[in-house]
Amino acid sequence: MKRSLFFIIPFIVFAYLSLILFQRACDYTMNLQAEKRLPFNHKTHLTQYGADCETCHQYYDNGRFKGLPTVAECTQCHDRGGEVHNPDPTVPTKKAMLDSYKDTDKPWQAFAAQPDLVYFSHKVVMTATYEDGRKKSRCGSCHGDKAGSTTTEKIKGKMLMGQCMDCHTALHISNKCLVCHD
Amino acid sequence: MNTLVKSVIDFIVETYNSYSKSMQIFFIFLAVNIFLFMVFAIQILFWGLGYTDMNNIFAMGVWIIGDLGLVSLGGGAFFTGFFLYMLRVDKLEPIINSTVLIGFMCYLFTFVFLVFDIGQPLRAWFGYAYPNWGTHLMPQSMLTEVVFCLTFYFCVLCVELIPVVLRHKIIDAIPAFHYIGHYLHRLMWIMAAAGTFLSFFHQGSLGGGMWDVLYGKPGWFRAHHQFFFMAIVAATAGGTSFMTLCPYIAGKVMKKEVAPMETFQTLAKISGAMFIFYTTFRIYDVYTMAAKYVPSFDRNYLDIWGGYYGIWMLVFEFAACFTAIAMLNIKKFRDQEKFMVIGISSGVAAIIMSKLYVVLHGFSIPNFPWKSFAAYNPTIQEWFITTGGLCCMIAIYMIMAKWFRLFPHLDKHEHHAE
Amino acid sequence: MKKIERKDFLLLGGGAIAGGLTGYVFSGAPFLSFQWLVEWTQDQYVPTKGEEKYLQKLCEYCPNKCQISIRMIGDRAVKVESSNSCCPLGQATLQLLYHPERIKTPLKRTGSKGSDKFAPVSWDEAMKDISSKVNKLVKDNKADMIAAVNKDYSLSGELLERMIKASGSANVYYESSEKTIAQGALGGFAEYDFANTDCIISFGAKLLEGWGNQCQMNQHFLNWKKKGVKLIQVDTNCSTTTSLADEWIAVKPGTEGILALGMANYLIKEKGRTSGAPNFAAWSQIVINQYPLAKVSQLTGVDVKKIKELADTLIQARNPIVVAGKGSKGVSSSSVEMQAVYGLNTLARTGAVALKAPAGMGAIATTGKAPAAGLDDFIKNRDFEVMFVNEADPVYKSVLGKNLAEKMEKAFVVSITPLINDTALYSDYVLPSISVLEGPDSNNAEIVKPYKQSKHAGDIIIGVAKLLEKAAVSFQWNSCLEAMPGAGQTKNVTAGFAFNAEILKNYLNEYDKLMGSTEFPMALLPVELPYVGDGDGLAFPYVLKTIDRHTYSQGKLWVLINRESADKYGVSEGESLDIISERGEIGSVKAHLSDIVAPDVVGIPLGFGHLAYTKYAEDKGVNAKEIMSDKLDPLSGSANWWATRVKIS
Amino acid sequence: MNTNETHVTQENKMKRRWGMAIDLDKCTGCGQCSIACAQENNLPIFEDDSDQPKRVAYLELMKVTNDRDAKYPNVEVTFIPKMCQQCEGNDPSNPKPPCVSVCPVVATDVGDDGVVSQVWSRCIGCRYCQVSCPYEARAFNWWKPRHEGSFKKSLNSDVSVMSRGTIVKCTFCSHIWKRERDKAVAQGITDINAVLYTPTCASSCPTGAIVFGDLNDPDSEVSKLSKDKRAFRLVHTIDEKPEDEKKRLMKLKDYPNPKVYYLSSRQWVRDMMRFK
Repeated sequence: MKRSLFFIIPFIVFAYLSLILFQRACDYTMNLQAEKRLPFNHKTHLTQYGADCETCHQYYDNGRFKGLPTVAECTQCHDRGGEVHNPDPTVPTKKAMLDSYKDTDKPWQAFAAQPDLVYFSHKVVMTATYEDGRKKSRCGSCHGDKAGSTTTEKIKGKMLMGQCMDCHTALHISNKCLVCHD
Repeated sequence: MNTLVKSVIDFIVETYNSYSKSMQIFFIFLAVNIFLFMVFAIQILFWGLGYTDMNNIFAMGVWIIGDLGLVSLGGGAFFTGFFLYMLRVDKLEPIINSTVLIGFMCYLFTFVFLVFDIGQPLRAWFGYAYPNWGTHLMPQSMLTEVVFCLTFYFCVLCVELIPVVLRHKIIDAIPAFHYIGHYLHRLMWIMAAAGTFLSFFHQGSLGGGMWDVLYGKPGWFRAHHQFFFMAIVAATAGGTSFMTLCPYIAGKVMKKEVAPMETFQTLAKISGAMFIFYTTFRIYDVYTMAAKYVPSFDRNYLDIWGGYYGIWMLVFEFAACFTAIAMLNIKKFRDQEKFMVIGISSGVAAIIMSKLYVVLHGFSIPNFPWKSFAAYNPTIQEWFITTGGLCCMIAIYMIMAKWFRLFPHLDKHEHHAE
Repeated sequence: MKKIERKDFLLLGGGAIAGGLTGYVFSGAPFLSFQWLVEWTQDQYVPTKGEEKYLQKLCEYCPNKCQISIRMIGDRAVKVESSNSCCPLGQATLQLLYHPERIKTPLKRTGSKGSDKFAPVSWDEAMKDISSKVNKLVKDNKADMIAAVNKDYSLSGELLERMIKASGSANVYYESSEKTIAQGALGGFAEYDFANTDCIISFGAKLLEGWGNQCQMNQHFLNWKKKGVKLIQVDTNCSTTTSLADEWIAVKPGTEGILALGMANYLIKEKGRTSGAPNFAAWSQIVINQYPLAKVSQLTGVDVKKIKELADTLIQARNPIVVAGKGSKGVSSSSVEMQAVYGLNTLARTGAVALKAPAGMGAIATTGKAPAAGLDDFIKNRDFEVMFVNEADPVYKSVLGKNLAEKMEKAFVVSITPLINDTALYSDYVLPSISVLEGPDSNNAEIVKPYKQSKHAGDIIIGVAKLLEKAAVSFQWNSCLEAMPGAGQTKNVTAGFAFNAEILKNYLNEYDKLMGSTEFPMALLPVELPYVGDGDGLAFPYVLKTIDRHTYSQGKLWVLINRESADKYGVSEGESLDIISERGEIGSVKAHLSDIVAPDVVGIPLGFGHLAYTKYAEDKGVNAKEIMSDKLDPLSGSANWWATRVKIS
Repeated sequence: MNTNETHVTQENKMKRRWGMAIDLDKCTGCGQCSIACAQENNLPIFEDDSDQPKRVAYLELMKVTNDRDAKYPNVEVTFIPKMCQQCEGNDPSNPKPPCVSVCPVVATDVGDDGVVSQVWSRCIGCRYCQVSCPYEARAFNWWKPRHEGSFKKSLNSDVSVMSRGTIVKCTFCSHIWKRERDKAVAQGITDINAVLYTPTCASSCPTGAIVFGDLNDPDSEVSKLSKDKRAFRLVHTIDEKPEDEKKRLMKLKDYPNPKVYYLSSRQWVRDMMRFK
């Protein structure tokens, strides 16, 4: 009894310590803490201000995805000249931090961001429909519940090819390399 | 701390001085090789394969030859184990340890060379993570099967090696280890069985599978089944020769009888018998190549010999084979030591030559009629990584022979001496 | 007691280690580290993304004016697709546009001539300095000491010509091409109506390997195949053109002209053909006397029957074309040959060939003394104090490049080029010009901003001209775009073509003398790779990817030698050779034995062995022009380097 | 199965089988294809890429002459542009290129449109596929790929820049197909088989010698050309054998059965293809 404690106690203590330590290390390497974070609230924009995903995340004419909005696009609504406070919640107000903010110090690291060697087409995936016209995939299927999120914090971890392939398999979509890789 | 280092150095110097001049030179040779091995290893691993003479036509080189040779020679381990533990040929007992050790090192350095040979060593584990299983879990890529079999058999060899290590005087003193070693030894036949099973397959794949899927290449393509078994027989024949040769040389170097003569002769006999099979297979193989497979490419078997690597390779290989057969099967010869040695060494030579032939000749064949035969001469990096690897093996073997119970027969003698 | 403690310590340690490992595993760190490893092994550069656009632009590099569409990613041009996708520049243009060794600013020489020691200067400074030099010469009535070398008849070329002429010098030269030679020999360059012909006899002009305007030639080639136009190639070595031609008539090296004269002989004597051109009588006399068919066939190696047959096909054809000007990008032929071949056109009374001359941009009265006959003549026999080089590389491309370099060391040289080339090494000022993609075109479509400070060569010249006291008046334009409409015009030749009996008289003797020399038994014939051409392509690394292993491989230039000759001279495959002519020797080229070259011929690739022209072209092989014959042609004034005799050792 | 679905929704709906036909009688060996290919596929740039055995190029312009047998002046030269031949093996319905089955890590496989892919990011660089390729179509990155300085600006962002120690090869510019597909979908065309494209070598050929298209579509130019009597395939000796002989050989072993056809009216070229 006494002897077994000699083993169990350090086991538990060290297990806990190293768990914390390594998780911190992982978080750090995945750079969850961006140097400059915009206090952007997806939820309010979608629920109260009547925006939807395409409002900020748009496509080019040739169907390529523009990706994250630029400051210029933000300031289209949040007018640099506008007043800071407005009683009417639907009117976008001037955001002071946008003045000091450059596109280059974009803090986001999307969970589903694909490396360069993947030719991923948002357009194609978002257009795919069932017979009855229901969309096969929504933003949520890869990006998690962004709609409900109140920050720009990214989902922990990285999206893996496995996730794409599971979806493809489930929907009877080809899983050949050339479908996504060049 | 200092004292420790000092004592170690003293120990090394002492042992070094305790040897004859020729041996000392040999040690220096080993050291130099191993050192250069490390230097060039860094260069290749960090700056890539551009420093080798391999190129887009001659895509594989001396390292692959080394791999094929080591694997098929190391294959002797499973066969000897098979004879000892399955068929209970107890005459082989005295050299089984050395056999296991050699097998272990052959496989170990196969992996080492492979790591150098692939362009992205850090992705080597992809082979396990994303194996190319075809339908019905039959590996579509023979490499996949080879990789897995190699790995498993390597593990088996590790286990088989443990008792040898545990039999070291100091370790053996600890009762726990003693018992472990003892019981492992008792269970060794299971290992042998597993080893035989695995080795059987990967030998076949490495020999047969590697080349049969290359249906675009006249130099290589044969039907799988035929080359499959030939590769296995090659391993058994050449491997056993090799397993006889190494301890024999060790004995000569140590000037002791590491194993009774009849042990060598028994194994040599097995090897000789296998060489009869092998040569038959090989003749049939060459015949089918010339008569069936090469013509199916609209090419002539003799035409695809050329460049540096002429048909002499084939001639040499068969000469070696027949020498081995004659020396190892005719009792009169086998009983005379020097003829037996000629026999086993030519056996080893035959196997190595067949691997040389398969790689060098295979790559030299032009794929287009308007292109000429390709040639390949390894750069200094390739040479020293190869020789350095082999030197490491020799060094390990020597250390084991000196400080571990590699040859139980020896201390039997010591007991007699007392 | 001790024993127990030791055990406990073991347990403690074991527990700690086991616990640590468990925590490590459950933290997901091992998995993440593998993932990180995967990404880390993909140590790749990621190109910057951006919006994809296809921009249309008019390529005004050549008179063809192709419509090119350029694929842009953000502000980067990543691909060029031209409407007829056959421009010799074509795909390689991007490599020039984004070449890491592009000249950023105007450069002023700091080191000695021949070294590439330059210091950046401002445009104004450079312009002032240059113009002051010119003005000074004009003041001292030494305007003749001003000279200019153009690449070819382009907008900037004509502007430069105008500037020099306006400053009172006539020394404007163009790098030797099929046009310049024709101008000297025929008094205007021949315009062939390839579109409406039914039979083409080409005397050594490799029509499908970059000869003339490659754009048009490729298109014509397709039409010929469709319409079944007969293409007969008279040539010495086997090349793509000879293979694609309907018939290849193999002649001994350098006897194309003689064959033409033989045909003329046959047509005049037996078919009673005559030509309206002046001096025909005298010319035809010599042809009849000196070029009997038997002799011609013995000289050329073409049997009499064949010659007759050839001549018959020529006159039976409805609208035949006989093409002169041996070579593909680098062209060289003697005037006799040009005249003989053109004479065949007149004898065949074809309507498909006309002589044209560049109209220039309005006539400019030149007070200066008459210019030399051609560039090589000028280099050899004239002096200059100021020279403008516009996109050209005479030091490399002229067989007299070395002499030119020597003269340049004493003179003041301005070189306009996007990349430092051999000529720039001997220039005092190097002014950066642009590629066809940069800057606006006449539709004012600007695809790419000009690189750093570089400008269109035309604008540079206008800029200089505006600072010249004498020439400024004739430059009202502010940019080359305004000048463009006036450029590229050709006019019919008033004088017309005239036979020249004088040069024909002792042509045969000279030929015999040339062949007679036992010291140099072999002929040195250039072989060109379409993309490398006569050297322009070599600066672009992707062009290097197209070079095959018997042209340039692993640091060695390969020459082609016929098998029989190889036995004769004891050469074996891959052997290292030196090639020696009376002008000198080029060393260590490798021999490739092949029957695609004629016996007693050394086929050597052009376009290699640059002194400069970026690190991709530098020190690659040898420059064959160094040892090629510098015998000047009286009319065209350019060296007839095709007729070079060599020996190998 | 209704038609208003993008390709990604269905694997068995891909009807295309891309192939190529190269008319050697039209090829002047100008090299546009090779350079366009290098430009489009971000091939690495080295100081000397002239015929190095370690050269990284997808499209090799092979200069072939008949001077082995013929004597001057009966010689001819022809250029043979050679890229990955996209082999199929004996049974096109179940493609088995020589390279795919040997890869230990599934870095290469056959797409639904019959194009053989090669994903360098999965490749471990064992070069076994290079060994198995009878057309020398695969290139290995012996050195770290370089794009010096401003050359980086001309990199095509649709193609990922390769990394050292991996195999790369021509994939018929499959990224252009994806690009076209995106355009189509953006215009509301969701039938995958409506997406047509041209690899850059074909679109850059000045004489139109390279024709690209769908071999399954009997009306496409390429499938017509593939049945032309001048048509042959690179060193594909089995093509000109009698049927029963063919059957016997195909039982004996697989044949590459490539999807790139060459057309030439020269007999010696065809003979050479049979190692005559």
